[in-house]
Amino acid sequence: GGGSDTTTDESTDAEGDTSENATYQVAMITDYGDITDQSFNQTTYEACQEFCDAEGLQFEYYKPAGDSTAERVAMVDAAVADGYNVIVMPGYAFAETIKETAELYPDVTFIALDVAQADLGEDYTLPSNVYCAVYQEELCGYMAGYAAVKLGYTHLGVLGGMAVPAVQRFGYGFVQGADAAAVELGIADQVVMEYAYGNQFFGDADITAYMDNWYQTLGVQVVFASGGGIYTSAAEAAAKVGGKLIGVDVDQSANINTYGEGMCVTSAMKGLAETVKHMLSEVVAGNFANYGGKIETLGLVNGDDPTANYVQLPMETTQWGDGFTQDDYKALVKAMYDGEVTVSNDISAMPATTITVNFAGNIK
Amino acid sequence: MLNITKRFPGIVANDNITLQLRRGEIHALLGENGAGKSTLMSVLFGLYQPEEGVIKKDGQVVQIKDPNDANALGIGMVHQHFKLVECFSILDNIILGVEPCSHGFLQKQSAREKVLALSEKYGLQVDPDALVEDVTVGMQQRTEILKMLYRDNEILIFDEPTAVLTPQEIDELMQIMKNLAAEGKSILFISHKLNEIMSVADRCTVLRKGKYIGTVNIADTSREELSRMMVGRDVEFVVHKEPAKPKEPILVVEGMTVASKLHNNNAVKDVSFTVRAGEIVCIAGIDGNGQTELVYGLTGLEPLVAGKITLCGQDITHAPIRQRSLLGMSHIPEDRHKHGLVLDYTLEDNMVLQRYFEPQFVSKAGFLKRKAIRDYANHLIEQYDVRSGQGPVTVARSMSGGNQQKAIIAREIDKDPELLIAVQPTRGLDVGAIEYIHKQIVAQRDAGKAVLLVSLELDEVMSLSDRILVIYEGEIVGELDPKTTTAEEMGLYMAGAKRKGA
Amino acid sequence: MLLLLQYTLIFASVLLLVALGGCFSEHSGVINIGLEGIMVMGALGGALMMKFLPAGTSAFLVVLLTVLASILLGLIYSLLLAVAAVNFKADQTLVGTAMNLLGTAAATVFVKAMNTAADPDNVSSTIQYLDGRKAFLVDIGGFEFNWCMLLAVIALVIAYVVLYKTRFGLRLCACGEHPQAADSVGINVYRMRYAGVLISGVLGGLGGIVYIIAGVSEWKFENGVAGFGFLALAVMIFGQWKPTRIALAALLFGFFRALGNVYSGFDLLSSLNLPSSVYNMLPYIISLVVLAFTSQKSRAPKAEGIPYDKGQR
Amino acid sequence: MRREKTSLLRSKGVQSLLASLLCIVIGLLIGYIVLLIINPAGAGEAIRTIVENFLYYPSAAARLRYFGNTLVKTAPLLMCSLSVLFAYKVGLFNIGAAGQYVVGAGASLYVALGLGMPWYVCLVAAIAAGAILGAISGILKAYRNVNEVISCIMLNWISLYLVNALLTNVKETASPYTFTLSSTNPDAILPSLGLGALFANNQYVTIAIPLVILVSVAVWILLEKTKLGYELRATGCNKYAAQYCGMKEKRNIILTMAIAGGLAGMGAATLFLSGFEQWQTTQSAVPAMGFNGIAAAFLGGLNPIGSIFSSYFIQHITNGGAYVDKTMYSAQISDLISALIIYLCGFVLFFKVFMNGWLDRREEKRRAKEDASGSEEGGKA
Ligand SMILES: Nc1ncnc2c1ncn2[C@@H]1O[C@H](COP(=O)(O)OP(=O)(O)OP(=O)(O)O)[C@@H](O)[C@H]1O
Ligand SMILES: Nc1ncnc2c1ncn2[C@@H]1O[C@H](COP(=O)(O)OP(=O)(O)OP(=O)(O)O)[C@@H](O)[C@H]1O
Ligand SMILES: [Mg+2]
Ligand SMILES: [Mg+2]
Repeated sequence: GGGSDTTTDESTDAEGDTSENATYQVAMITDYGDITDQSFNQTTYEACQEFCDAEGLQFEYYKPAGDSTAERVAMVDAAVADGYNVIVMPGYAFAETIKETAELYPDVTFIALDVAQADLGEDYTLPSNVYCAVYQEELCGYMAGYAAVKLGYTHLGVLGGMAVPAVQRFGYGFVQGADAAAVELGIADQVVMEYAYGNQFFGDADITAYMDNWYQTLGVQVVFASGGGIYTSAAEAAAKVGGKLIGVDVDQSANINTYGEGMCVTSAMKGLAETVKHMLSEVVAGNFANYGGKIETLGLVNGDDPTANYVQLPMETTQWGDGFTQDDYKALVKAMYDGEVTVSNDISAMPATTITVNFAGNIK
Repeated sequence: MLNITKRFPGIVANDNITLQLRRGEIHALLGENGAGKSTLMSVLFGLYQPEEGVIKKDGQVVQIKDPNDANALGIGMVHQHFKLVECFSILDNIILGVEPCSHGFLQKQSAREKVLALSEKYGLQVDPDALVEDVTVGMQQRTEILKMLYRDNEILIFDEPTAVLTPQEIDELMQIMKNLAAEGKSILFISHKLNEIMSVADRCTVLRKGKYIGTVNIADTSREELSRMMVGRDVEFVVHKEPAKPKEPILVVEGMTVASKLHNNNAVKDVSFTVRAGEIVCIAGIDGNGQTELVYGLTGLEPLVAGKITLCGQDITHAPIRQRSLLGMSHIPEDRHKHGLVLDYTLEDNMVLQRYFEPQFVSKAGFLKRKAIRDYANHLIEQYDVRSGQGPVTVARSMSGGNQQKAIIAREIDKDPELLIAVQPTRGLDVGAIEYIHKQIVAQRDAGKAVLLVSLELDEVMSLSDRILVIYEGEIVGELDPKTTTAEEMGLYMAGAKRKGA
Repeated sequence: MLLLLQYTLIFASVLLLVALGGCFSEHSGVINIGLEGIMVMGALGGALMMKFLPAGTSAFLVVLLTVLASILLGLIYSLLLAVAAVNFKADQTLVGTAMNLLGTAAATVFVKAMNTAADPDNVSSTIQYLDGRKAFLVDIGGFEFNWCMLLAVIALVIAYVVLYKTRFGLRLCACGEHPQAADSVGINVYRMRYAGVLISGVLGGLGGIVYIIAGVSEWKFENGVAGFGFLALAVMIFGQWKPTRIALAALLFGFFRALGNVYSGFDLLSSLNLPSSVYNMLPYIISLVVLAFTSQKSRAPKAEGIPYDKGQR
Repeated sequence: MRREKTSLLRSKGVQSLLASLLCIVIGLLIGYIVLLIINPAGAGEAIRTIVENFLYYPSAAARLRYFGNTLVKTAPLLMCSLSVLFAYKVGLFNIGAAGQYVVGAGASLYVALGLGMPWYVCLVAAIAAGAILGAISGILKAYRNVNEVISCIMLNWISLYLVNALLTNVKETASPYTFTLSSTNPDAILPSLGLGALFANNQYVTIAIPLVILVSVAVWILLEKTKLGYELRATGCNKYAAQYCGMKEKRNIILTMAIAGGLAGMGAATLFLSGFEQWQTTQSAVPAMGFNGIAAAFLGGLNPIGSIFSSYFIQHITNGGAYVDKTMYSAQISDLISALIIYLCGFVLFFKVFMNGWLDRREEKRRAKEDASGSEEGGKA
């Protein structure tokens, strides 16, 4: 025999002990991967954590047993069963999960990031307890690409993480921006862009080798590394030849510059953390009704103050130069806000360009 | 060695055995299979620890916990099954365990010189740089002997060293042993062959079923007495049988050539012979002269390079094994563990190994008829007196070698074959079992079957066969009649010294 | 061109070290499928050492201590295999497979727990070793020399000498070929097999740290070592269990790996426009094909994978 | 009475069961100790959560539903374990179940999404793909003497890259996931036959679950009751004996690997054709399902029926791991525990030998006692 239970602990029942005094309890669920991706999941997690700590709300995150809608739904059920009534779900893969659970739990508030109408299906109407936000990464990608060419770089690279929609929007935006700037400067025939995905959100020797090849053999001057921790490989390679990098998501200059002084040209930022905190505070303040049922594309909301937008370049740390000054940047943002400059968010194919784009697909 | 007792699960291999070895003597150890000779020697050599008893050397009690201790005491052993690393050179095998080293690095040069000197001195011809897997059994044995001499051992144990040698090689070995003894080395010599013991040993200790029977001076004893001590009764070495009445040819072999796995030469070269119904034809020869390959070729385990085989009038040169079996060929294989049995199967499953596919044992849908198999196995077990712990459900691995062999013989004979190929059917068996098997084989012949016997034992060949074909280096070098030939003459053929027509 | 050489050498170093480890284990008679897990553990040991060494430690000391730490952890982890395979006669393939799963899981759990303990907000399974890695590198005119390349060469020479020129090597191989024979001349087979497995732990652990510092300055332990342990096994078999051939095989595999990453620097290859999966598959396909042609006369140690039982004859 | 107990303990099945239970208990115990070291506060609850799995949910409907989910994922695991077990019984170590599972997934999804075939065609395609991959290892083994463990490891990686490349044809450019079956080809979803209703309308519960149990039984029957099983096992135990008695040992090796591969391939189909999961074409590691299959096979005492329970158990604790409080413990903790259990499975043989030795000693003692008392009585008489 000897099938004795190893748990000797007489702890309280898991289901009954949720603190009744707190009105809101926040749960976050990852789509796949962990909250260690140095990207989307991690930023969302850190924002939720920070907000809940500050507000004294209970916070927990759930990681599904596998990469499937069924298992994501299971985590929603578990979170609700545990008494969580605000659920933050970062990732486009949550579309089906929303469709399966939102109506089941009308009292629970869902905040889904990066889930677009297209993901949900055109004829699906979002219930009023769900809010979806999609960032217009293509806009800040565009700004970064535009800035890079204007700053005099003519051989650029895009190193994406995995080819997921957000990463693709960043990259295609960057391509369009660089193209536009090159055409403006009349140097479209001289500007070349390398483009590849690492197929992972972390760097390793293979990716570093690939980047070394870009910087050393092909002569790439600046790489837009958009995919969580994959920038580390690009930074290693750049450090050897004094190459440059463009960060993503947040102002990454501090991180990137540890590899080499002045390595980070700029970062294509999106206000992920801000939105998460903002939404949570709105929920806590009881204002969620203003947002429920909406799918918002978060991009430019202010033509005059770029820092008020969801997507932007860092004012402080961008290496402004004669080719592209802060004022040029402001003008660009204004033009984009006014619709004089348009950026396509179509990720079904590589944007058509005048400059040469060498698309290499996945590295691994 | 005083009062040695060694037990294995379920058996007392050595029961209170005392053995004294004098300096400079050749002391033979005699006993049936499983009497405990190898075990006793393994105890002396430190491979096993005895449960009771002590070992004294020069009057001192010594502890032999492993072969290193034995070696330190000057005890060396040539094992029944050689313990050589095949992909090592002969030199490496000799020095393994006592390598001459400086700072852990091998100093092969000094070792080589010593080995060459030893091989010169004792006439043990070896090529130190050849790989063991490439050399003959004889040279492997010389390597084993050199291993002992290299270690400056004073007590040398030879466990059945002659079983694998040619008569000439045996003579050489006997001479070497005498030389060694003359130098003051003491030798323990295990053999089943009484004439060898009579010719070389000074004294002989006899074991039976793990028990000590006695020690006698060779000068004061005879073969008959030794064998009586060994088995406990008078042994009849002769098989009683009527003269053969050969009828139509069953097996016709023409120009058969089989490639060798060991070397580039062919193992069997252009061999032709016929086996008729109602006769026992024996292939005699020293081990390694192509018997194995000859049988593999006949039974289909190996493809032929050239030649033609006809069984009961049908050409089976390229027939698959199953078809040969269905045509009436039965095969008692040389290696019962490798080919003859699925050791992890039960006895009953092994009993139907050659006929599990017959409608009586398998339904149309492909399901085994368990009950039919059980009944059949029980029938064979009873008829052939196969003894085992749990009857038909005994796992074959746990059965004694003799009973394993009986099971195979039951299976092959009950197939009612036209041709029975029996390869060393009595190897490793005690006399009782040998008598029984010999009777079965003769009964098959008398029932009008053809029997092809392959044996290394001269006695078996002489007493059982109706016709003897001697094989030497893959060729049939002579056809002899057991009634008119002598063992000596046959030995000459087997050693290649004589061939037909010459 | 220089890049191709550099990455060929560094990948080959990893493969060579780990494959030599496997080679020692198999020559002693124990199949080591768990090299992948051992690598992860070695990587963990080295990464921890680099993380906790105070800034300003001399480069030599960093390299030395890091290497020692990874060796130590690899060694300890390989005990799992040694105990199971030698003392308990466990199925070696099963144990190895378990060790691979266990290595990554345990390392991740450990690093996460450590990170969270240091900073409750840090939930990553990443260890950074920016300065530590620099200690391993020397720039020689654009060629990034890594001391580990030298280590690999030293390991190769030592492995060759040990296997073919020393008493230990002779005895080790005897245990993998014919343990009964080794036993009969007084060699302790169990001890030799322990030695073989532990050496594979040493070299596997070393290979682990070399792999994670080959290209980056931080490692996320969730990712294990991405099949390098298995690739090293292929290298070992490809090299027919002989150190010099293993070295050649490692160079070949390293070359393809490197080529897959830098091919776009060669006009011919980049114009071929092969998908990257082709380069990824290539080493495996080649080794499969080569195995098909060489395995008939496979020189695998005869007794490998078979537990040695003193009582059995 | 005592003798009966002893013979029960001697029975192979009971011994396997006890050994497996011992593995589980020790595995959980070590897991518990690890949890204690990381954070003593929640260790008890965490280990209970892992063991409880779906009982985590307070509502009966949810429990039922997630019991269903666990079963859905047990199906492929069971198939992989059968694949490993089948080969092992025939003397081959099919570490390639992982790769055969991958090609099974690739074939079933491609046939479903790319060619628009109904479920049964997809199922057959998966089995065929797995069987072909298995047969490649078998052919290499039979004709070229390539160790199957090595060829399987190579083929695992090759299949992963091939399937990733193949399935990029049946996905949206912007997403790494293949199309869902429900939107693209609902006919390819395995029929539920009302089984889903039993599990609180779990749409993923399909005939796959009874099907794999049937397959387990079939594998058991095939191995133990049929002529083919007799031949295959004989080949596995002793291929020379198989050759000697006229079996086609080469064919048997290939057939074994093909059947093993077909089982693993079918395992993938049972999962992917239930619509439970989509293939992610950017996967860079071979799915763990096949490796876990090794664990399940050994934990189940290498018995097809035992595998049903061990597969369920492993899937149960793997799923349970998802409910562990992630702010205290990392998600890999359940991987750790199952890896420990697999490792301990290596000691099963030792447990059995140990148990037999213990029984022997006890019996000897008893016999000695009986002898002693017997002779005493004799003395008196
Ligand atoms: N390792 C072992 N484990 C269990 N039983 C053993 C072992 N070795 C030997 N025996 C048993 O001990 C007995 C004596 O065996 P041993 O090998 O000493 O016989 P032997 O006299 O050398 O026979 P042979 O003439 O065949 O060489 C046999 O019955 C055998 O079954
Ligand atoms: N490990 C073992 N356990 C149990 N019985 C054994 C073991 N090893 C050998 N035996 C048995 O011991 C007996 C003698 O063994 P041994 O190996 O000396 O004989 P053998 O190899 O058949 O003889 P020969 O080499 O003369 O043909 C055989 O009956 C064999 O089955
Ligand atoms: Mg013997
Ligand atoms: Mg013998």
